Amino acid sequence: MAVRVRVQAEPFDYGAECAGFGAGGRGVGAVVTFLGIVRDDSGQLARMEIEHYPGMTEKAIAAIAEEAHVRWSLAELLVIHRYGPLAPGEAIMMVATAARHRVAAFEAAEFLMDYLKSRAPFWKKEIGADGATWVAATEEDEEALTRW
Amino acid sequence: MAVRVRVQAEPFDYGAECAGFGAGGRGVGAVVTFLGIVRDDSGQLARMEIEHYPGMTEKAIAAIAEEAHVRWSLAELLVIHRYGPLAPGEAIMMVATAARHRVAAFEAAEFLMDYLKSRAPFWKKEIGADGATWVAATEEDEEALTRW
Amino acid sequence: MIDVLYFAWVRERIGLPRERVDTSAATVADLVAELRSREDRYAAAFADLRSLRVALDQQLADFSAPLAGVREVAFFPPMTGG
Amino acid sequence: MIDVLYFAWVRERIGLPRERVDTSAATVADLVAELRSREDRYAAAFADLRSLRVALDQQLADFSAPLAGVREVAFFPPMTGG
Repeated sequence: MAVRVRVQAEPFDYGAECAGFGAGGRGVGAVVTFLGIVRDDSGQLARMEIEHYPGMTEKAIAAIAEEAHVRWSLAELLVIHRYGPLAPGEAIMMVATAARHRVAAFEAAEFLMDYLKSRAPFWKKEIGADGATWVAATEEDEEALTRW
Repeated sequence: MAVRVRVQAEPFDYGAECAGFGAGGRGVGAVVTFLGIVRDDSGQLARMEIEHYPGMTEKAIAAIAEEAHVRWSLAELLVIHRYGPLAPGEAIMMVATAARHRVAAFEAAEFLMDYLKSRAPFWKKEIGADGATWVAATEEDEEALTRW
Repeated sequence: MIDVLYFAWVRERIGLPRERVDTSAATVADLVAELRSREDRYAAAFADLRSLRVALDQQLADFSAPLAGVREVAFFPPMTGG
Repeated sequence: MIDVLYFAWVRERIGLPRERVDTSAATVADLVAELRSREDRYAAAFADLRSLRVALDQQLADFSAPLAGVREVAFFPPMTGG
């Protein structure tokens, strides 16, 4: 119950996942939730396709989640990440953390995001009017890990 | 619409506020939401009472929100803060930010929290079995502001 | 005449949330000195200025700030929002 | 025999998602050298190892890692989750 990880093609309901998250524990003072959305910078994006590595994906996310759970003494932790075709404006993924204090809840959520970005086996392809392009990893994403 | 601030005695629905937050803008890639909950560390807390300064509260939060809105180019920003009596486990307040990238959404939410903590005129009183105590501000809360 | 407001334990020590004060104090510090000399409960509330904050017309200010033109002064402990 | 998996543009360049490879390569780097020498599409996919990552039995690894006991090797570009 405390740590939940879901890798799925189906949409998820961010509002419903946020409702009641972290509730029930009297020691929970802070909940942080993050939602990643398909952005269309050019106005030309038809869709995004997310490829992943079934089997490794679940293991990699579970390991990252377990590290955050222990390191920030989280009361509850949720990661949902989708794969397959996604339209602009659709939800790609979310994380949620519940902790005693706000600093722990924020740090754990940012840690999860930084690691999911560069260490979970997902690859994004943007399909637009001019064809398809694989989204490149950035040096900033790799550098973000040095913070932890 | 882009910046909304609510100061109220009534409960709010975190899940409902999160649902659809940041939607509609094609340039929004990241939403961060924070929920503050009445924590009962001792197991003795009967209730928390939040006093505020009507008039100044709204002005102070609006100024903090406007600074975050401009500094992180937020597409949408919401602050809700309650006052009056609250039971353990009840929601005290929330912030939500929508931005192009995750770093901006996280930083803006943390900035809002740090400033609301020390610069918005709220005072918390804990009523327990042994009587009532005003929650003291901490040096860490003041130091958190130096980050910005 | 100036409106003076008290919040949290300042309000509890003084025993009222607001009052109108007839004063010619030039600064917040002068006003505090006047209030302190009134009664023990004021002296107790204003014993340690480092544990107090002040707002002038709903804006945070320093104790050295002038009162000219100010209609509302509020005294309270450090804030604990969020 | 070892299962070799390809993802994202590595999969597209090589033209298949997975294959079984009969190899006695001692390390990942040795296996890459074997694959490169097969055909142009492999040479193209493995042209620049700095732009590739490798996982052994679903754990990230280095190109110098030994293959002894490994059942599944995966090659892919740097990940872009989140």
